[in-house]
Amino acid sequence: MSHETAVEGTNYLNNGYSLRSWFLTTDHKRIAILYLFTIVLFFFVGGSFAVLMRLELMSPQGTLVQAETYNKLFTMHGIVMIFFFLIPSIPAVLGNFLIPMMVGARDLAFPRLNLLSWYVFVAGASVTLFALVTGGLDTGWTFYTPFSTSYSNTRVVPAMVGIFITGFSSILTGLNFIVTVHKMRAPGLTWFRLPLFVWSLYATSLVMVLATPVLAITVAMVAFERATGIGIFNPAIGGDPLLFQHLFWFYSHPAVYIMILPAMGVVSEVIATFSRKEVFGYRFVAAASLAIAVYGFLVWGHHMFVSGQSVYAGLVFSILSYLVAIPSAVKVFNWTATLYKGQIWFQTPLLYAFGFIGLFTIGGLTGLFLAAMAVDVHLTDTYFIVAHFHYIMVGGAVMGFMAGIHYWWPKITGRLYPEGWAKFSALVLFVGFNLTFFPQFLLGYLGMPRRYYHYPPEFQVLNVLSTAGASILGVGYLIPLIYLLWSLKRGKVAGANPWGATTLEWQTASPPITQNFPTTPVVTSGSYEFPALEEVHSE
Amino acid sequence: MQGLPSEHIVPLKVYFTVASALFVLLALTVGVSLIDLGPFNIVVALVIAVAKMLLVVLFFMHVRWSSRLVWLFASGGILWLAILFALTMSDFLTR
Amino acid sequence: MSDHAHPTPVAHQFDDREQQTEVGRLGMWLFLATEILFFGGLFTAYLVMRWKWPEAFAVANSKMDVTLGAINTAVLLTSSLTMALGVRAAQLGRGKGSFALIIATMVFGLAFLGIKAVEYARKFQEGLFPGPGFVFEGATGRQVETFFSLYFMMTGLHALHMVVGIGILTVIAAMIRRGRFSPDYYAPVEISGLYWHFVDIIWIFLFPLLYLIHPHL
Amino acid sequence: MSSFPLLPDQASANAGSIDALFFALVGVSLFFIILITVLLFVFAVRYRRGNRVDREIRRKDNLKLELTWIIIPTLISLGIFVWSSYLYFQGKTPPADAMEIYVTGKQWMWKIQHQRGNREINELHVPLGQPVKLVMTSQDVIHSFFIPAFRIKQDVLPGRYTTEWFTATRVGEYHLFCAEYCGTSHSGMIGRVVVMEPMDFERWLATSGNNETMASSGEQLFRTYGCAACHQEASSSRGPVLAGLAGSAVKLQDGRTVIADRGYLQESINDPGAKIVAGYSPIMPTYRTTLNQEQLNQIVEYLLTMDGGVAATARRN
Ligand code: HEA
Ligand code: HEA
Ligand code: HEC
Ligand code: CUA
Ligand SMILES: [Cu+2]
Repeated sequence: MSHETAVEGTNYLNNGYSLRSWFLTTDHKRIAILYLFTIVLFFFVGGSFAVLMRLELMSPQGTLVQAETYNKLFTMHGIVMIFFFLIPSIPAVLGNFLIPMMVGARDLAFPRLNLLSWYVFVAGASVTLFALVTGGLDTGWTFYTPFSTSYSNTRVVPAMVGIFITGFSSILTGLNFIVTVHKMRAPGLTWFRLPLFVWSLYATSLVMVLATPVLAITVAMVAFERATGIGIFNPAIGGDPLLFQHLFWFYSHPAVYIMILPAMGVVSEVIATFSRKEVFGYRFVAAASLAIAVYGFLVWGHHMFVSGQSVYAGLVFSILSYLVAIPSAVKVFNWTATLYKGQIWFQTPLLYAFGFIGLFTIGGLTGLFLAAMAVDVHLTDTYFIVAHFHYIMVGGAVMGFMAGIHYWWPKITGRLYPEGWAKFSALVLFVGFNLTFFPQFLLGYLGMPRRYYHYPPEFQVLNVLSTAGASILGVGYLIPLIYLLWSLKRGKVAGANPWGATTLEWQTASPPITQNFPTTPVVTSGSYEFPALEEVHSE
Repeated sequence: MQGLPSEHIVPLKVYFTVASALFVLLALTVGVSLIDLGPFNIVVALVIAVAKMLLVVLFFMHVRWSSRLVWLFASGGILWLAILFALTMSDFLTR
Repeated sequence: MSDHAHPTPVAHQFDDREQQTEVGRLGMWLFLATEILFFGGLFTAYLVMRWKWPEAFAVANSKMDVTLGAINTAVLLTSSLTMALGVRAAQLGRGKGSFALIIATMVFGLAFLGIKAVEYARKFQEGLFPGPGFVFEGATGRQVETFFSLYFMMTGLHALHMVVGIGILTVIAAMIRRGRFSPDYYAPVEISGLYWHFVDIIWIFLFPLLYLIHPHL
Repeated sequence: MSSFPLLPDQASANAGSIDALFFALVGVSLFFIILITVLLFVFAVRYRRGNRVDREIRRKDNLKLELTWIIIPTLISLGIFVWSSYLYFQGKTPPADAMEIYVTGKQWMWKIQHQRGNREINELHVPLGQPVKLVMTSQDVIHSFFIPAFRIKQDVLPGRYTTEWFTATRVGEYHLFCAEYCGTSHSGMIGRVVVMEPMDFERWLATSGNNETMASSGEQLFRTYGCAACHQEASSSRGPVLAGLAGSAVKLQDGRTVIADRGYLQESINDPGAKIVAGYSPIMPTYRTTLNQEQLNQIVEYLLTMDGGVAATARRN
């Protein structure tokens, strides 16, 4: 059946060079590359908005841009970063590339749907971008009603349409992954032998599939209310604004786990490989992914503690928010314990993984501040929130993405990146990151509200520090862009398994052949069976 | 191979029985709506709707003869919908 | 198996036909789960609004045509029966029967849409259509308008699903005509059937919720 | 860059207890962050590749350990939850003698009405040591009334009243922010809270007022807009008697019973059809477009004070 004839040198990359061979491909690896280009583009677009915002915030009296422009900037920054960068980032790039290989399959269950999901993504992004350039959007990424439905003068309807469309790309990706993991595993690959990355993406996919449709219909309702004046969300025409918030957060809280779970999966792989040990408490870590995905649906009301939501509902959401933190804690502790008595090889991916653990822990623990209703009353809608989620999303998820890109770069491209530069930029990012966002915790506790275009002068010092940090951060993101591109031609040839990793994707060539494996692998043991100690290190 | 659950051929009689049951339930739900049961009208209407749904799902959609995974996926969507309803109403009902 | 059946090879990512069939079926079920939540947002809005304005909903209900609604429910239930029978015929390799039943299903589907169109037209004439000039007189007017907004969104989305369903069935019917299926391979027929039944189920809930609201809650 | 504070002013009775919880959370966080960071570094150095150390007894998992690090964080979390919920409910229940002040948010300003009739914009004068309850609503979109020095914040919604309360404990001027994004000048929807000695406050009330209390303005409106035409004291009137209504239980046509609080009164005027009183027909017109939010507040305030004595209450029942 499979083509044993696949000769040395034929791989998914050199299997056709025409545009058509890329844009009509159904090869999950090529689709992953298409996604990679798209989301990196959006990252820099979103990052540029952030840079403009930070520049504006250097002085208390807005000087650089108009208030309207500033409002559009943070809206577009939030939308682009969340919907067009972070949500698709690890799933659509690394997940697409790796899941079939990690389960020993030739492709995903629905290769054509996979390609469709990319086109849908591009279509949705284009419509949204169209809205952004032809007038912009100033509602904040949360689109709160009735501002968005009745008061904003910007391009709400097209933006909603764009996000509606994009949602389906997320749904298709999740659906594909779930069916693939259920039905396409190689012989012998039982659930508890799966790599933890697969577990966490499985959990992510559940969230994508079950939460995204609600966002889609909600933004559709916003668009309809705006276009036709029907009364669903605006109290002046018979609606209820909190209904919108419930529907929105029913999606958007679980969505934060769409963003973090894949990064957690990457970290599990990286920690195992670079300490040459199975992740400690494998079953607990795997189960924690599912627990996060499921509990994640029960806590959305913690975004509404001061919204006028019933105080009793608030009570329920508060305690459930504490429960959802526990599986994350389990993961952090198990990763740490994995290092114990390991053989730690300090390569860039591990450096990023350490960054992830530290920054995610800070971000997560500050989430506990916000889940405490009494404290949230003071903190909500201040820069403390901004700091909280950037610690998790930039410090956590983006660091996880960087860890993953570096870890699998040799697999994807067949080349190694320059280690020195990589470590250097990881350090720059770490420093720049903390300088950008730590001051925001202080600003938040001091009471500086978010989405403020100008602010009282006593907040200036901390804001200037934050802006300084952001420019370091910007440089930190440019360096990898340069050396990774450089490595495509000049990097050392990697070989099939440069890290001595044990999961299936490392058993095939780098870059992988089109059908992934010459013959379907047969699995006889868990994913992390490293050679016994003695072989590597005689005692 | 008859072993595959999906390959189950359902006897015609089953389909026609189910269809008749559906029509009876339809008549019933319209009929009951003409009687004033106070707050129970909506309850009865929903019970009948759920019964109709189960008939369609189990027989027309073959879930009765399908794999566990199909059961899981079919009930999963409904369970999550219940979460959406329950926690949203937990706010509105206790304000 | 009919002789003119084209052999349909198993797609390259699968090991055998059995795996391919089960994968397709699971994919559709998962998709239906997402559909439940897709409609679920509207149902939640309905739930909240009905809870807030029970009287307005009862007033609005008096504007609904129960007879047409009931007839439409019957039409749709019948289409579900013909669909199920169509799948059965395909399972048994009876191409002609299967074709006829799928066409019947589509006809019932179109009938449903036709009746729906009549209802929409009447609502339009009565000025119960959201948009400029949509004013319902009376003290509960604004809440009645909310009911009709929900009514049009819910039934509109449902009708859209019907249109998509009819489109899918057209393709399936054409494939049956070309003899693409056999007792070995009829998964597309079955999977389209799942979708059709699902759309039916949505209506099973829409009917009592939109047409049979009792004056007392 | 005159001042460079790191902590906000503490100027309300509750600020101290919120800060205490906040710093307890900081403590818990520091503990875990330091623990994790230290362990990461110690392990990374000690077990670095090539370092000859004992690597025997390598366990893949350990149920006891897992349970430990599940149970301890759970207990800590529950502790925080109980503590915080206690404070939260305290912060949600104003004392009965709290002085009520109406706040109306609108793009992009705060309008404030004191019961004694004084009005101000983007400024809130309050006396020291006296519990103050803000009764807030919005004329357009959602806003949020945020006073960092008091550690309070509450969204302000159109079509509804929400409340928050505080007791100021330090004389001075404090920031007032709109914390919910509300459009172009969201960051311009700011002002100041002035906490005064009670004596000074009295003087301020006396000099800045117009001698007309909110309730009396409301009464005037009640007459101007012809409410009395239907809501007369006579039992023959087309609408229910309103004296003594506030706070009572109203039986509705659909069988439900609701308490006539501020929200209900406002809704009855804005959306008379939403809840129909049992025994009456829905003939009352809406005043949504006729009355602006401040006038509405005044009428509601009038209805609240219109108790009409025992006789009126009896007539209602
Ligand atoms: C990837 C994104 C991500 C993730 C993973 C999280 C994770 C968490 N978030 Fe966060 N959050 C956001 C992104 C994210 N959040 C965003 C974007 C917003 C703002 C949206 C907006 O308004 O624009 C937000 C806002 C937000 C709020 C609302 C604040 C407000 O608006 O008033 C709350 C309130 O409870 C909250 C809580 C939490 C909690 C409890 C977790 C938990 O899951 C964290 C769990 C992790 C840990 C706890 C750390 C590891 C544990 C240990 C080291 C052991 C010690 C543990 C214990 C003692 C329990 N978040
Ligand atoms: C994945 C999500 C994600 C990511 C990665 C980021 C990344 C960053 N974000 Fe943001 N952010 C959000 C999600 C995200 N953000 C969301 C959801 C909001 C809320 C929006 C709302 O309120 O509606 C928000 C809001 C937000 C605010 C608050 C605005 C306000 O409330 O008024 C700020 C302010 O500092 C900010 C800053 C930054 C910075 C400095 C980065 C940096 O990490 C970015 C670094 C990247 C670059 C700098 C680009 C790359 C480099 C170049 C293009 C080279 C040129 C640049 C230089 C040399 C300097 N973000
Ligand atoms: C055309 C007659 C009419 C006018 C004018 C009128 N109302 Fe009413 N009002 C009614 C009727 C009838 C009811 C009872 C039915 C209902 O709840 O809608 C009512 C109910 C109320 C209620 C709820 C009473 C309860 O017992 O729960 C309030 C409060 C109220 N009106 C206030 C006002 C105010 C304030 C105005 C003027 C600004 C006003 N009404 C003008 C007819 C009127
Ligand atoms: Cu008002 Cu922000
Ligand atoms: Cu959340």
